[in-house]
Amino acid sequence: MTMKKLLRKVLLLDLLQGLSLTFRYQDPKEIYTEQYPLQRPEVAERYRGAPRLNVNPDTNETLCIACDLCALACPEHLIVVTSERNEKTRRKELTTFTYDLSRCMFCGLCEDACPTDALELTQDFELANYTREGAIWDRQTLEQGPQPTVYKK
Amino acid sequence: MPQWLQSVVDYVTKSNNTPGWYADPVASAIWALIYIILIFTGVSIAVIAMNWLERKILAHMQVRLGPMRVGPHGLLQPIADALKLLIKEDIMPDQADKVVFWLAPVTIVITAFTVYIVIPFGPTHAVTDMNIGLLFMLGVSSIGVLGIIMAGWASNSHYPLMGSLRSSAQMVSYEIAMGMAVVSAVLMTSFKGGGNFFRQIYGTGGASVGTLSMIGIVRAQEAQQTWFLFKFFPLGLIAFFIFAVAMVAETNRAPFDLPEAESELVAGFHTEYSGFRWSLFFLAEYAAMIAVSSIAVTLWLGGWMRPFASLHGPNVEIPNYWSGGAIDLAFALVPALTFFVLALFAFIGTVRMPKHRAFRVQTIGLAGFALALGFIGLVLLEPHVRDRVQDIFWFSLKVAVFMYMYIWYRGTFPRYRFDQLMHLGWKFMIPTGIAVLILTAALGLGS
Amino acid sequence: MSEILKSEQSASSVKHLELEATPSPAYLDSDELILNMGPQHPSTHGVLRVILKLDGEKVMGTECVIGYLHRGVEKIAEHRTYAMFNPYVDRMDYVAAVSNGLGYCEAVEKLLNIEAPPRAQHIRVILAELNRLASHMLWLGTHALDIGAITPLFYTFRDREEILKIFEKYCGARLTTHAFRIGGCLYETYEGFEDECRNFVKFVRPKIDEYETLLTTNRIWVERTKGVGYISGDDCKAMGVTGPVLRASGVKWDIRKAQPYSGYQNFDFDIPVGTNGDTYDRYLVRIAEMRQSLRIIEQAVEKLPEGPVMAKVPKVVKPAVGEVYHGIESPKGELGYFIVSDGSTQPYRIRVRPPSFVNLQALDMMVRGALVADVVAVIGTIDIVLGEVDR
Amino acid sequence: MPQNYIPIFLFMLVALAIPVVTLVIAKAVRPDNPHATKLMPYECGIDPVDTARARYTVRFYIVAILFVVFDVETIFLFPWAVQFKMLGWFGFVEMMVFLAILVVGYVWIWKKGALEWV
Repeated sequence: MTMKKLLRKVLLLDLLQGLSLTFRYQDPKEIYTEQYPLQRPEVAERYRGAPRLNVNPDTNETLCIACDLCALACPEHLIVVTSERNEKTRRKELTTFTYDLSRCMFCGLCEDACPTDALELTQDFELANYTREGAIWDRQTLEQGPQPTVYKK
Repeated sequence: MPQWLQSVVDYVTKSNNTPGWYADPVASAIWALIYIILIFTGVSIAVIAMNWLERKILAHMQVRLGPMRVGPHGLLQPIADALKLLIKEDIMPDQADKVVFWLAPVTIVITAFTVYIVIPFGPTHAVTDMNIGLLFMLGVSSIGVLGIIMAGWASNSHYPLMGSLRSSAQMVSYEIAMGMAVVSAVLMTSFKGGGNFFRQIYGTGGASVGTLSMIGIVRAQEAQQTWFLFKFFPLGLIAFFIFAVAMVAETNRAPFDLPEAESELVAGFHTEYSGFRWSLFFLAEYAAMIAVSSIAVTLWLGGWMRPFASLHGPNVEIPNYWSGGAIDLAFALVPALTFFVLALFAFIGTVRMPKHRAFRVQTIGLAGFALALGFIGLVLLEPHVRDRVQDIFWFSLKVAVFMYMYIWYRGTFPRYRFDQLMHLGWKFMIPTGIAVLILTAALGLGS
Repeated sequence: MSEILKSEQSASSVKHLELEATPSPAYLDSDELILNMGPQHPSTHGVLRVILKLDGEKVMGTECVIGYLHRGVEKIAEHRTYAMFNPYVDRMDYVAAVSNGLGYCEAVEKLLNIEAPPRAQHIRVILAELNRLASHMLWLGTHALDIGAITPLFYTFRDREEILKIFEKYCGARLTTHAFRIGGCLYETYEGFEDECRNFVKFVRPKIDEYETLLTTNRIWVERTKGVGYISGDDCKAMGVTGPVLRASGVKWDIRKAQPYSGYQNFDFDIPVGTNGDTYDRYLVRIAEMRQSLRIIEQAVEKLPEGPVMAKVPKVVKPAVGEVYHGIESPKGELGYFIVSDGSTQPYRIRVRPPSFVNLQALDMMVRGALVADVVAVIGTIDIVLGEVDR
Repeated sequence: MPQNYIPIFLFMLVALAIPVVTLVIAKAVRPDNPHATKLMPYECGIDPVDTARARYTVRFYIVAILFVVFDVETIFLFPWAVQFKMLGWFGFVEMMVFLAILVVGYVWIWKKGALEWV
């Protein structure tokens, strides 16, 4: 046992083992890097990214019923919903919806709270902005959803 | 025709194996100047290439890609970085000693380059052949410590000071071990087979003597028909091992990169340096790496000699092209083939580039690079060029292996602690060095 | 105890550094150097500031200055409902967010006197163990980087990525997962979850061997870590040090075994224990723990029961007046939540017992008399996350 | 061969010119916006407590002294190594005596603890 250890030490086997490992990893097949804008990562279905305010695709009407539950659920109080009572239908109608992404921690509590699935955290993850104001999304931006530049291979 | 011009013409046309051009001072100066220019451009290109290769190889070892954006496969990244450093603001700390702070990188660059004076890239490819070349090399390379001390002291800041003190202690400690190994090599030059040759060149008379001339050391290996690495096996190997370890420590590279251990000392002695002043340290570090590797190649790996230099093989006659041993012919084709293989790799890379107009310039660039490599390979097939340049090729190849080892170590090993490094230097390397020296001398007496 | 631990320890004869630095003889006297290590330092793992008193390279004393990342998490809790505070705990130990969430949810469940259904408990165990692996992998990579080996970092991050992918698929986030809710899990497992976990276990076993190839027997690694940062088991107990640091000092204490929670009593696993209490043993203990975690994951995936993933929890979480302490074994040690309820929807007070913060106390004891390079190694080996230290 | 030394001066001139010229070029093209905090010594973002010009641990000086001793000894070895064959047994024995004295000194400093660091 001690002889084996001595031999290992003299023949630098411990070092050679490590060296051979790093040598083998030079194979280009092992490369793990993704070349991001060209190679886009596949984001999971449940990914919580940029928020979107869903609209009914047929009528283009918002699904939001202005119940304010998302604003109540938000730990950071970053959602502001204002509504107006429509006298004809006697229902509350959404007027503005502000979502401050700069404070959002993407916990998904608003999404869980929404009774109509109007507010949704989508798979878009490119949220960079040149200004702080740009991170505050209004109703229109939220309904459009984020529009990241798409690079092609 | 004046004598110096004649010697120049002789030098170009004949691949004579004696450094005859020393005879004339003017010719000597002219050739020295040409080699100076060649060395500076060559070393600069080598440093740039090393920079790129280090990032790429290290990246591949670490399952990454490395630079990919500037130029095809990041080929132009070092140049982009150099430009960036050139236009970067240079900050000299308030409390720094201005003159010393300015002088430190200059000193380091000068010492790192001056070593190249004595390095023989081929039997005639050297700036000069000094009879005390090895001593000169040791002397100059120890001045590098001074630059580091200056940098650390002038910064007037804690981390650089600690880095420079560590660095100097480390470098001087390993210099002793290095010196022991070098003395063993010098001893070997005077052994069997070495004598006759030096009588021819230097006319030292009857007894066989050793030499400190770098060209002479390779000549001795030629004459003894062995690389000193294999001399008195395993004595030569152990001496080489000591030198190889000391060499890594001398250049402050992993696993002995304590002076600039970024996890402890942030950046060591060049913490306060920025901009182009910093890049001079970088340049010096890589130049020094290449320099000590060249010395290792000269001392232990037979310098410009190709592998199996003593074997020539059966005679072959090819009209107008080449005649001589078959093995010689085979090895003479290696330089060209190497470049063809490199060109092939570059070409495959070109084919595999993404087909997108954003990549058009890069693709064309890579194709051009492949063509250039192929062209160099073609030129190397030409017998006259080949005969004049293949020494340099073999030398560079051996140095390249060392460069790869540097990167490889960096990618694999953890870093020594300072006291362990000193222990290794003082308590293992120096005694082993002395023992090897004594054994070599004892064995040499018999030979 | 794993094989590797046994073989390595029996042969080791570690000369421990003296704990109290002896002052140098007068003729070796030099000025005491005060060196700031951090907050902007590559290897203080965030914004820790360590003031070092040095004699040459020798450390005469240290002082940790913390608070550069203080966000007042405990105070925030007093103004959030129980459910709303849940995502915040992920941001304390952000490399082990799942464990933080697990501890918090279980503490609140204890306060509410409910228990998560078995399926939820199993999912929690799987994710928590995956998270332990992720945390240890990150620790290993950065620790090796501190000691100068740059390559393991990339291997561990590559393999950690597979864990994060599972997290992302399960709950939609990679790091600050917010995976669990009070009363169970919000999400049912996705299709192929079990297979992915099994494949992951198969994938990562040889990878752990690879890390060991690079480090365990490497002479430089052994020299750098053996006998460095020694702390005895008794000192650990006195300091309240928990987790792998405690276990490496020979104290067999793991809350998963000692006070089982979330159904850990149903799984068969060992507690790796070291003997020397030095950096090398802590490294071996964590490596062995990674292997044990894989065992637990395998068992949990095989035994994953059917059923609901959410217990009956009132829509508005409003615990009765009272207080509760619940500690779990996070990758770094005992992570405890002490919650005081005044009967309203918001906690009256939450106090977190973070393992990193408590373990960091032992830094001074571990590095006295050592060298600067050891400070870095020891900070790495304690495995602190500044988000948790400062909260 | 004095003419072999001419290239050294040429070489060192070029070696001096390279850093100096590049530094001058860099000075011409780079921006220069000094600021008091920029010009402070780096100490991880904290104002340095004391000067870096303090007395430093003596161990480094010990290494320096030992280096001088051993390096001079190496220098003695060089001419001996070159003339090794000519000196023969006489030279070998002479050098062994020299080395023996050195080794005795080496063992002494080892035992004395001058090579210890902590």
